[in-house]
Amino acid sequence: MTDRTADILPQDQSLGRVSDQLTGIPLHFPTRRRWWIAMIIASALLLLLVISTTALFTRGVGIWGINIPVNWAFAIHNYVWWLGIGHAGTLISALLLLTGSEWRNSLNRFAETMTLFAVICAGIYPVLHLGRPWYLYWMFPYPATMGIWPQFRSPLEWDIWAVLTYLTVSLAFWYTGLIPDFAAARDRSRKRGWQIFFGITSLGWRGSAAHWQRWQQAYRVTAGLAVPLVVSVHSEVSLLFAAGQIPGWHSTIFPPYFVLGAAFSGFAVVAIIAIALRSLFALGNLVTDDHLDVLGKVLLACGLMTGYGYLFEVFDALYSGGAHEMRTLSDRLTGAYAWTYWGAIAFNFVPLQGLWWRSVRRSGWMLLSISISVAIGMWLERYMILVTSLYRDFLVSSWGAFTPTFWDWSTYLGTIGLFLVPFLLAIRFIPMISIFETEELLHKEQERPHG
Amino acid sequence: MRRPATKPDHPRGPVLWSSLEELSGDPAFEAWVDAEYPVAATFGPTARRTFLKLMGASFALAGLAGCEKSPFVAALPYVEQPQGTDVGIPKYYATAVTLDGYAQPVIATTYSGRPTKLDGNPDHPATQGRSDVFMQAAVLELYDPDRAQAPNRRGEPVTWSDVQHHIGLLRQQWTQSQGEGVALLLGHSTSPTLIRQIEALVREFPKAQIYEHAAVGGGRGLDSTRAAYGQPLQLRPQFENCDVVVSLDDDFLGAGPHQVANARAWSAARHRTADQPGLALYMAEAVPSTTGAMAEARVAVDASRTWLVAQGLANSCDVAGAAKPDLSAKEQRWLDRAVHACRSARGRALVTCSRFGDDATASWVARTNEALGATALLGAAAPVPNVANAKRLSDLVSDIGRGAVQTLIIIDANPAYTAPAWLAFRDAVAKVRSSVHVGIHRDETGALCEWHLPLTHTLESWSDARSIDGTATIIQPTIAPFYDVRTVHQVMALLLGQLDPLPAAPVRDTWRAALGNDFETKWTRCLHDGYVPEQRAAPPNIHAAATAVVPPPPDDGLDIVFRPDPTIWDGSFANNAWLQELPKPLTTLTWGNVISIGPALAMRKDLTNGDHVRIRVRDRSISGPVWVLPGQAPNTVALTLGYGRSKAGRVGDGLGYNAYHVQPIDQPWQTKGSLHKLGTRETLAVTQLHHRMEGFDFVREVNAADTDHPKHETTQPSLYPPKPSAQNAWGMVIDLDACIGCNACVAACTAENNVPVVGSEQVKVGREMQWLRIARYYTGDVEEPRSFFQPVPCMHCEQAPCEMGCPVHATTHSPEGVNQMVYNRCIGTRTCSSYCPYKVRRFNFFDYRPASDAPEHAAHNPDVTVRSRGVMEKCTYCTQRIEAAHVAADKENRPIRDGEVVTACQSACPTKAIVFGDIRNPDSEVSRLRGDGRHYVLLEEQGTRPRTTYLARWKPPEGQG
Amino acid sequence: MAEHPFGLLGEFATPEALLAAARKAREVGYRNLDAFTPFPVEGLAKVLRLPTPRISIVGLAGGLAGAAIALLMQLYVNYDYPLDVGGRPLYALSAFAVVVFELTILVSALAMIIAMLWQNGLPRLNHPIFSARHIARASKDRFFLCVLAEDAAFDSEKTAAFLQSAGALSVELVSS
Amino acid sequence: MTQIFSPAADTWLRLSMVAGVAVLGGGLVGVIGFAHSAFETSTDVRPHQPVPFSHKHHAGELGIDCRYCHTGVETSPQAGLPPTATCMTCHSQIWTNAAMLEPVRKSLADNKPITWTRVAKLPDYVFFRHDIHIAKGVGCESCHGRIDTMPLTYRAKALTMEFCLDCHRDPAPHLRPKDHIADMTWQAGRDARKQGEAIAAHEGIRFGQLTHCYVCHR
Repeated sequence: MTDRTADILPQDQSLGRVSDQLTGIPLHFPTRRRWWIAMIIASALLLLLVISTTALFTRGVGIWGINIPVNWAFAIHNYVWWLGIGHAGTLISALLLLTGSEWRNSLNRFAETMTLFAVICAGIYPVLHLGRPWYLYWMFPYPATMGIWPQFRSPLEWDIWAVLTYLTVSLAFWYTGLIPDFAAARDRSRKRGWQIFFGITSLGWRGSAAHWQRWQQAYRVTAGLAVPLVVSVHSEVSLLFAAGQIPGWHSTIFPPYFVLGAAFSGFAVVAIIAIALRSLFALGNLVTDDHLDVLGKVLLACGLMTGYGYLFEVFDALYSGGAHEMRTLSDRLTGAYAWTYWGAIAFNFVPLQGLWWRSVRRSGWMLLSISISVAIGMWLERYMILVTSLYRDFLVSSWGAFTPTFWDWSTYLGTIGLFLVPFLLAIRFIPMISIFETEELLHKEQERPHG
Repeated sequence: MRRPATKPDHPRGPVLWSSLEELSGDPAFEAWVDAEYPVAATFGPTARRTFLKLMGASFALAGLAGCEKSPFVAALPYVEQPQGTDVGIPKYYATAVTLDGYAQPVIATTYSGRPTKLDGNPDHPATQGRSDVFMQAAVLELYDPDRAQAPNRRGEPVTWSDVQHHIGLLRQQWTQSQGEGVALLLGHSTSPTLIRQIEALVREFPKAQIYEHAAVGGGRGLDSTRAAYGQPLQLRPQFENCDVVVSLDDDFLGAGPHQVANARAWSAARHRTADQPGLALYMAEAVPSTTGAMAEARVAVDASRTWLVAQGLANSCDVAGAAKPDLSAKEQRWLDRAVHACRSARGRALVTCSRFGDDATASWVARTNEALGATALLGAAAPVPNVANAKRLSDLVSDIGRGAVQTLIIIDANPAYTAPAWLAFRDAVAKVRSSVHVGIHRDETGALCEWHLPLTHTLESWSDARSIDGTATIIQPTIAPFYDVRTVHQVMALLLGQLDPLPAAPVRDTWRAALGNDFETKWTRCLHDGYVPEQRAAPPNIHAAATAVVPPPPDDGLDIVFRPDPTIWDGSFANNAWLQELPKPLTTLTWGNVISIGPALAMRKDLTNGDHVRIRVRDRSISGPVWVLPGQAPNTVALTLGYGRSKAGRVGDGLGYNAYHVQPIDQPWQTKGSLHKLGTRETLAVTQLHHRMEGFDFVREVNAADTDHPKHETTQPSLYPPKPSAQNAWGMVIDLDACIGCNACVAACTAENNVPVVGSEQVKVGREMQWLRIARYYTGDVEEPRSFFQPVPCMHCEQAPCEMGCPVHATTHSPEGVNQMVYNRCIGTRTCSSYCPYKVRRFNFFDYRPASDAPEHAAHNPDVTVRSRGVMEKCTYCTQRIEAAHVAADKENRPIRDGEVVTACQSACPTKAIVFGDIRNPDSEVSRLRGDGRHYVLLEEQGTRPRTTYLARWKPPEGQG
Repeated sequence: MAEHPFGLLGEFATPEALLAAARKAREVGYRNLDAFTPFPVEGLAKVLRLPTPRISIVGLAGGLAGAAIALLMQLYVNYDYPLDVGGRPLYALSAFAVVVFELTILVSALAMIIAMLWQNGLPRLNHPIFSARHIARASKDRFFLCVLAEDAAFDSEKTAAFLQSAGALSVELVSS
Repeated sequence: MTQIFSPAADTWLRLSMVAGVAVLGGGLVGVIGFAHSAFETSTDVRPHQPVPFSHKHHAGELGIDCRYCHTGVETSPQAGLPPTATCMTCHSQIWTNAAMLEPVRKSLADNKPITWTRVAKLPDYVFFRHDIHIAKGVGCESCHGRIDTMPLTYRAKALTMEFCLDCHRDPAPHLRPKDHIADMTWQAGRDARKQGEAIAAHEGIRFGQLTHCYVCHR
């Protein structure tokens, strides 16, 4: 990829202009009107979440469509979906930082931001889906008067630790990356309020050589840790299913299958946001068609690997030959919820094939629509994995069905609000593209010809 | 806690009554009750007093208040502690509840004078400790808040003294008119005391008329025997002495007063081993039944053709005058097998027919049995003593029409609902000057009549009744009356001019005469045992009438048959939520009734489950949802009685359709009619959506060959180190060859473990709560399927996937191998249920507890936590009984004896299909069965090592099935 | 002229200019140097002879600590109240590995970032350098070399002259 | 450019950071401590009683055996509160018109119970049985404390699950000979464990089987 970086940023721009342009977004916010419209919609969704949650806590999880046998549905499958989306950020910034893929520099900041809020959306679901959420704290080890402790063999217990770790580390990583840019914003700002805000958030960063040296080491090693973390988190989520004996869950392919799926949906959403931001803030000079091109390729690669997961799942069932595995497979392909399976395939892999063409990859609208379709496809996939496995497991006498209720949907839409509101605030108040890294890259590129 | 199995020897009766008296006299817990039970305040003075009686001082309302700071609550001791009441220790009383007027002997478990659980009375000859769903659910009816709570006139509450006054006036008129114009309409009753009182009444007022109307049972049940033998007879087939039984549409294992006795006898005879065949059952039926499900060979025959098969049977058994009817190949093949079996088992082969069947069938069967020399096996006896020569409801209506009735007194019957619509009974009542309804509910009839006099529930009553085998059974109260009500005998006494006798008096009078000298001792004995030993009258010698009855040529149309509902019977249990939510054996339907049709008819009319159809019989019609029942005859439509009630109460109103509306007077059980598809449909509240076994071997079938070598203990290889077991290792074995899917175990479990009722909407979305489900499967052709029942409680896996999933240690394993579920630790992640391969866990999606002021709380077992919202629950092997046994044993420093711990489902099972015990004790019954050749493990390949295992069903011998 | 100067600040247009100036400064004998740049400039640390930081060591320590905490915690709770869970082993290391892994990373990462801030003396909102006139551009497009006052060879005039000669766009005396 | 912050700002920022950490950590410790506190376990209150009944006087000074009033304790899950009649067995003879006994006489007169306040109360989902504990050599004092020294009864031991487990895990040191069950002053002595083990062996206590959930929860 490094060879392409030669022309990933147009060179006819000075460091100063870049800095002013990027710090300008929070300091002299350009598109207030569109921002407010978005904000109002987002807040409405967030309000819907508040209402749904109130209803949930007052009446109980019965307001959802869940039952025995399908006692996990929307809550868990949206949890997995959001967490999946929350994977791209850290992957982009950490993995690509280590591999020195410089095209990341224009994307990593909002990718990480997106990660944070996606993980928060994911994180609330395990709480909401509890029958008695007010006893959540029983999942943490503390010296209780009951003398009883959490049960560390449970994948659910693992998840709590995994998600919290992931959230904390992502937050720390994101903030570390932000410090120098806060400093930049501080130095550009003229209003007292901005100065104080950025002055504190930048912790008094002065860009001294020694600072940079320590900062770089910390940042890189943290990135090194973040990568296995990303992989581990979604592997654990997959164990939440694979650890059970339910046909359609009890499979060794699950961890990689889930991680790839996660990256797939994550990159899709990164692409969506990248395209949206660049058109919103006229950042064409920084988020270039080349960026889209690379994103398209990554998306295609992840998609194909996820597709392999699908194939292997089928193979797994056929190879095991277990009567129940086969039964579940046929239920997935032809059963009452076959639409989720074929829907997932259609949305995930059919439009995806367009990405084989450079022109498609480089056209914002094309990539946007493909990415949206992928996000939907992955949502359907999680639905499929949850419901088609549970609604018909071993004993025929316990077969059931699942129909989402209004509250299932409202809670889901609500979490989209929970994602958008803080994200919109972030793009309003925080430099959404890493200033110093862009400058660093730009400088490198300007040097390269004569150096 | 002592179970009925180990009843104390000291006479129980007297202790009981005295203690209750004292409890009742004791206002100790008024204040406490006010705090706990605001509803008490709403009762009338008497009702309130009796409500207080109901509540024990120690009555703990277990719940999941949470583990927060435990508050300082009021504690109310007695003022004077009644003798022999040790707070918190249950007492057991032998009494009975009734079904169709027949006694169902029970042992009632009471806590502080509060009955919470009924089990069969092991000493009683008729049932020998087994029970059925009605027996198990009766206790809830006691606490039904919709019961009539005080007498009332035209909807206005009145006092019993008003009633006495009114009856006084009536009696004055009667004495002049010798009872002219007095009509007494009774439900079916076998109570010697009631009969005595009625005879007394007739003696006093000779012109008074006595009528009987029972919707399902009663005298009408004997009509067919009149045709077949020229005299009304009570037939009690002695299945225990049979090798072959050919049943023509006779669902003798199905719900009803006869079920327990028949199931016991059948299972005794059925018991098959590798070398002894056991009873073989051949069933020809129009509507699939539990009996048909247990048959060796079964054939679907339309109701109107049953008599032809009977004739064919007679013909093959060389009955004089039995022409060979033309039968279908299918019917013929079945017939040949049946006949062959009968021939080879002469003297021990019996043919039975349904009491709902037509006379032709009955008479052919009677003569066939004579030819087979099986008459003795019929166990024919004079009808259980009954109100002598009572007239029919139709007579009553016509008498009213003639203006011959001024005063109508209806006791314990609900004709306004159960009378066939053509009788126009409601209009008739309107013509009567003064009408009185005496019953436990102010039901359709009660609302129709001028007066309503509320009755005590059986568990509050002094009374008596005869069990199905004629044994006189004493009914003694387990609790002082709950509301301002009287026993039926007290009401009769009023009519006889005795003012307010003690509740016990009429019954004692009856038996003082019968028991003769040394009454008190004998009486105490009877109360303790629960029945009166009498010598039986010699069986009448009977001869089948030689004249073959030929039914009128059938007019065209579909056969419409009427059947009582398997869980709410004729509708009298409609307001019992436990029974409403109990899945019907073959459809697993709850909270309603369906119009069941065969697959062929469904195909013809393009119908699927839930489609609405209209059934037209003559000039009347009803509509309801259909259910396609595999194995139902192609031209037969089955309607179930008991639904479509309007005044049953909050639970039972407005459910299902009312089949009485199209039940003809002349053809009450089987008629002709038509079916039209309506185009609308509804989702039915069924607990099992899919019934075909899909080629899996959940229910296994074996034949002698498979079972030669006794199976070794099943152990799948495991990565985990073996865990040391405690002294006891609990396990359960369920014999699928004995299970008749009667649901008694489910009902018993509900009663024992405070299992909540969730209502039809929740059942529809798949949230029923019963800890134990009876999985019902069929295999093969939908026209002629083989049906199977499989009770599925928690398997208590030794390597339980569920436990591994719980993040908070809410479900763990006890050293005795019980999979423990701790409600108060559960935070409701539902991981356990997701991981459970058997899906036997149940979740409180909402707060399913009765309202805090609901009297139903009194039915709760104080030894079991009442679960709140958001927690998982499941079968615990009745751990409260295990722990009680431990305490009992530990106190005496001895190990627990085999059979000392009896789970609720086990004790209820009429066929002893469920055996529970210690699998570490090689001599225990359960260990023996685990060694049996038929023993197998459900989903063994999952390696969960369940403690609950099964005995496979026997394959029908070659050439059959 | 400030009483107690913090140092002299030379402003350069490009990283290369800064590097050149820094090298010169070393050659003429300045030791206490610092630089302020909008982004990390390759080789600057080497030129200024900054000690290699110890962040990664802290990270390692944190990781080990995290792992130890997690493992001991899980072993202890099962020792304190041993309950039979689905016949699984009491000390199921394979199952405990997950949480061990998570805590390793969590503690390690947090340790490093805290260490980074600590060693950089952050947060520090008020610093002499902020009073320099052009320093704001150090976060934009200018590269500053600072000769600290405590340097033995520091002399406001000479040093200023030196920086000028090194090609500084501007030279400023920063007072502390 | 000019300084945005005064030197003091740094001090404040760092102080507030330290404070934040302290508050978080302290809060956690505080909450957990509170759950164990005497307030939360209600071991610090002497609830008001209609009659100021003194166990100190009756059980201590007069030496009336616990079982004289709490009759159910050996046979039933519940020890049972004495009916008014029991009080009157003595108080019909002595202190017949003591003012403080008025509620008792009234209770007997109009057959209304005395509304005591329950002191030892377990949650509804805990199924404790007195009889088996007495039978196996757990003395009254082990859970109720030195009742014989309480002028007004209070909850001597925090009846938490921890408290129960402590003994269920290792009963031996808490057991006592049958004839000292109700003895408040009995001391195990130095060889408590040896003695206890002897009793446990004799009573056939099922060691290791007393800590699984269904022993107390159903």
